Amino acid sequence: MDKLKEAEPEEHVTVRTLRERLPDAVLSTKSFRNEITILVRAGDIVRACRYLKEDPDLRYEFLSDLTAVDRLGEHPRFDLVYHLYSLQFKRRIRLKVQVEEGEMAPSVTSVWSTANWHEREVFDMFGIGCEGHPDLRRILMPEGWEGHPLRKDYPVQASPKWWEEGGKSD
Amino acid sequence: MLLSYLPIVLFVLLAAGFALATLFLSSVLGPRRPSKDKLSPYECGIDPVGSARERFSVKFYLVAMLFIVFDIEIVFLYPWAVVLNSLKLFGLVEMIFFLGILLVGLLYVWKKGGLEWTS
Amino acid sequence: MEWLVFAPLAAVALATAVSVIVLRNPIYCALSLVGTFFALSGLYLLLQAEFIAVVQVIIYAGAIMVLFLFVIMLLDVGHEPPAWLRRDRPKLVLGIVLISLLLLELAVAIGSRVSQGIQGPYTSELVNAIGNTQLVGRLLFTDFLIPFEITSIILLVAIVGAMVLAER
Amino acid sequence: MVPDPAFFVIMVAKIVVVFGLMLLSVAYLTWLERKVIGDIQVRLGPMRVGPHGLLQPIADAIKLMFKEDIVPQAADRWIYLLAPTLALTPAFISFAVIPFGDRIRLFGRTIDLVITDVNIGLLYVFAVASLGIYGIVLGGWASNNKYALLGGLRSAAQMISYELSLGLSVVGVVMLSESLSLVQIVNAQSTAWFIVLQPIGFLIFLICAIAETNRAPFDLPEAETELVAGFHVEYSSMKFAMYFMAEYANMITVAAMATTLFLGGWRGPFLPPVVWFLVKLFLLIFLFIWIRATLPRFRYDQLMRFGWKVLLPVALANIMITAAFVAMR
Amino acid sequence: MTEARTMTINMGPQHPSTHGVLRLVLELDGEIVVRCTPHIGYLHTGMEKIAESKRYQQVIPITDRMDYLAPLSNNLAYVLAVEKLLGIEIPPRARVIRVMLTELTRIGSHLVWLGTHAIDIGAMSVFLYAFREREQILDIYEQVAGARMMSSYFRVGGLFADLPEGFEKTVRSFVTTFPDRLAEYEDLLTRNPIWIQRTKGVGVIKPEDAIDLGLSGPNLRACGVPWDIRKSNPYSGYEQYTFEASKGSHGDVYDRYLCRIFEMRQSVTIVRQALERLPDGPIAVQDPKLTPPPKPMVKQSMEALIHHFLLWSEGFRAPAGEVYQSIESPRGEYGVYLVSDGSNKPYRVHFRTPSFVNLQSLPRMVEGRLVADLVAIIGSIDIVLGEVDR
Repeated sequence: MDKLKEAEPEEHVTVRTLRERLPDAVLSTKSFRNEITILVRAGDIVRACRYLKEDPDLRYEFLSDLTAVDRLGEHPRFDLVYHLYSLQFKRRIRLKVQVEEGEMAPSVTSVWSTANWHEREVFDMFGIGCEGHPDLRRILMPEGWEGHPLRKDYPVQASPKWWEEGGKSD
Repeated sequence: MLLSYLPIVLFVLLAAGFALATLFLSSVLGPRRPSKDKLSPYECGIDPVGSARERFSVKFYLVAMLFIVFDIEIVFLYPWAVVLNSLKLFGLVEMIFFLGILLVGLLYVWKKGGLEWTS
Repeated sequence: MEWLVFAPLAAVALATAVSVIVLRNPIYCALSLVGTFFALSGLYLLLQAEFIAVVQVIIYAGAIMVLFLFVIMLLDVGHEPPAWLRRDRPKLVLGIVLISLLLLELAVAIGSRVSQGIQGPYTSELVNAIGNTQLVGRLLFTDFLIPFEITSIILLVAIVGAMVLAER
Repeated sequence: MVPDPAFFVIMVAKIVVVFGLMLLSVAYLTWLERKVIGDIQVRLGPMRVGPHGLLQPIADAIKLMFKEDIVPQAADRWIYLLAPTLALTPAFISFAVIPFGDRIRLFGRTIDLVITDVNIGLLYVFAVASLGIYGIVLGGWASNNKYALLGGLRSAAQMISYELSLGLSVVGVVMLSESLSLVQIVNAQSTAWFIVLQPIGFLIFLICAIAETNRAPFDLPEAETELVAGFHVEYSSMKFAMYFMAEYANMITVAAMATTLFLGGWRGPFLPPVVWFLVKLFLLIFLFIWIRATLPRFRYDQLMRFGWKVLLPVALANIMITAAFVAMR
Repeated sequence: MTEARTMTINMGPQHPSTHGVLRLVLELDGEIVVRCTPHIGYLHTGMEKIAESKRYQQVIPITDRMDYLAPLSNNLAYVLAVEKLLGIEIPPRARVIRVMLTELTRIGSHLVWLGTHAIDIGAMSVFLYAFREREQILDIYEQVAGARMMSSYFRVGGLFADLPEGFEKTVRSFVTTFPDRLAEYEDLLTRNPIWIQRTKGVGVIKPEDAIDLGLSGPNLRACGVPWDIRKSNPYSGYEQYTFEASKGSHGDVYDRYLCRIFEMRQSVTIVRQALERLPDGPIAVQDPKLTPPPKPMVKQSMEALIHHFLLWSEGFRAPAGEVYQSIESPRGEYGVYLVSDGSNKPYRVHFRTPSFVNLQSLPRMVEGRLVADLVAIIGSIDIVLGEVDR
């Protein structure tokens, strides 16, 4: 099944420029199905994003998506995944940041307003806080909810304790 | 002359009586099963924040005050309209003065933005 | 015959007027005042003054009281009786004195039959023949022209005043 | 001078008949509106209760009668109860002075087809109309609900604003007929209907009439999509129905007024006067329904601006032009 | 006259014009919205969590229920993502059918938007007209999938079944009558002065703000940013069709309205082209590990039976890796982020739903405007709460 030719990630213009400009930020790169993933050092994500957004040759001005993946059992435990898009060059790029449980990730709300709700969702679902977020609170689950549903150790058939206690959403 | 108002009085009594009877009937016929949620004010399914009776935009007072002024003006227009045919040009000139002065007022409010409702 | 109409109207006028002062909830007071206006309107009708009667309803009940209601509703004036009624003795005394003077004046006026006034040229038969509104129009726009035009100035002042108040 | 007893009998008979017919028309106006709008929107409207849903209004009335009568806890109980009464009563009583036909001869007597003809009939109707605001404002306030309050206030501001132009729009008619009696006004239209002499007045009257009755495109007070149901959001059972009836009764009244003031009242060739009156009434009501099915809703500020900055000046200009013609004649 | 205080009022979740269970906490000064705070989550169903315990094929019906007005768009985005993960190409007939049906879906979704948007602004008849046409689209769904709304017609590797007899005729008759009907709606609205007053200059958003807020779809194009994924990063063979992306310039409610009307017309032309070129051939990849063998074969061939059994009990395994696939759904960029650990169930699925992102721009559009504008603006953003909350 897996016969497609993969692009060499290091040859991609985005990776080349980013490595040139922020050499410390890029930890590793990877390509799968011709999609480039760049693992960025957590502390550099805001810088990297701003650079990618503003560089005239890259112009990733659109943050398509921001989410997280729980890799329970690995360390660091969580991946934060950023999907960037360049309207001008019609290119997509995926950035990744890894954080350990209990750590905060830097917020990119200063770069894109749209990150606001995405980061709230990540916080709500995974319990990963974003440092510098203007309004970090739960978004989908009720305010008094315990636990973070999308963590792998959160049971699929969770006990509906919250409802039984007659909890009310604010 | 008073006699011609008698039917009006009767009509008013009939209408009001009907309204009160309806009120009474429905309160007698309808069931009564009050509950806390039923008796609380509707606010899209959420418990309301604060009271509904709070200070409100000053615009509403302005509308009401302007309304009084212009309502008085209109009331003056009716006796004038009824006799205009006999007053002839004299009446026309009189009313032009009267309305002219009030129009100045309207223009003043207009220019001052009193007739804008968004700001 | 006239008494049959007058007595209930006067009674209603008095009763509603009293309740304007007595009732605690300002909205009830305002509604009582509307009742008073209706009773007054009926009295005007009794005096063959149809036009005035209906204008009384349009202007007072239909316009001025709406403003009152707005103010009461929107400012949500408290339901408690105003403080002066409970504490401020001097004002209460002053009020009683003034009311007594007024009543005295009324009594003197009625006693000396001053209130009957002078019989004007327009008898009720004449008024009915010409038409009440027509007569008001004819007089207002000839004999009372100046007061009429002055009204417009007063109304203009009212508009400006309203605007200035609203702007503050 | 005491008139003969027959006078009282006729008077009471007229009152009862007119009131009964009003009630019936209000009920069936709801049916008519649903049917007409249904037809415009390629659907059937009520079909279940009786043939073509003809018994629907009756069923609705019975159902509403037996619904629970809720008074919200935070409401001001007495005013909450009083408000629908204050809305319904004025809606009905305007009809007392509207002539709905020529005089007829019955049992050897001449009967005027108007409940009573008073000298200030036109002003009486306006006075009554100016009271309609109480039911709405008080209902909105007494409910102690934010939506209701907003709806009630909007409604009040809208009604008083359009009342002005409504009052101004008919001054031309008064000038031409030299009377405030509605019977006289109809009589003055024996040669030409006032819609011919006062087309602008008619247009303004119609617009204001729609606004006064809170119908689309001026149905802001109840604007479902914004304020849920506006001032009557808390009302249930017959109290709700009373507001509903008031709206439809008002619709009939303003249509009757437009007919009387501008469309020659009951005047018309060939057909009996009463039929003419009803035909004109029906056409106007049909127009109201049609407009409701067609037009989007105004926004509050647009509506107020239109009332104060367009209708009011135009109505004043119309008066001055008419006055010039009358005075120069 | 003292300073007027603001009033806090809840709009929603039980409100006729918040398009579902959206709750807005409004701070009003008179009728002017001073602040608007959306509260979402009332329809949160945990779809992403559920998907982690479902086999790849089993996730498809879940996606239907996200944007329940455009179920096939959701299906498409998901199956494209899985196919990308597997690295397979589907046969041309399936691709054309997918395009045809997603474009019909777009029309259907826009029709619901048009109807509800119009009734929010008080034009009630348009609502019923639009639903009359949408009914025909639901009939088409029913023909192909048996279900009127939750069709789950697209499958990994192709389609659920081939087109039924008479399908082409139904679609052809729809695309011939629909443009005239659309013109009728436009007669009622496009040049209606009240409609224009209610929508022009309302809810304006600048292109740079729109990009910053992640707006996509007609909402973004109405600001003058001509980004249409069908054009910029074609999928399912969109590059072979001639059509235009909608474009506005003012970024107000009226332009968003025009954009969607324009898109409905373009969708009709795409459906026409798809009908013209519909090739014969299989409707799914011929790989028994991925797509079930035909039913008669299962009854005769042992091998087919085993494949069938395995597919239904175990599903298929996908190579470890991660992909992101986005499509131009009726509401904007609908993206599926799929992480595989090599098993038969997705390790993590994330749906980048356009409504969720677009809704975030609401406060910026309404603050300082009237409540009535708020209603018009919500309608114009065209959100589906099922998709916002997932």
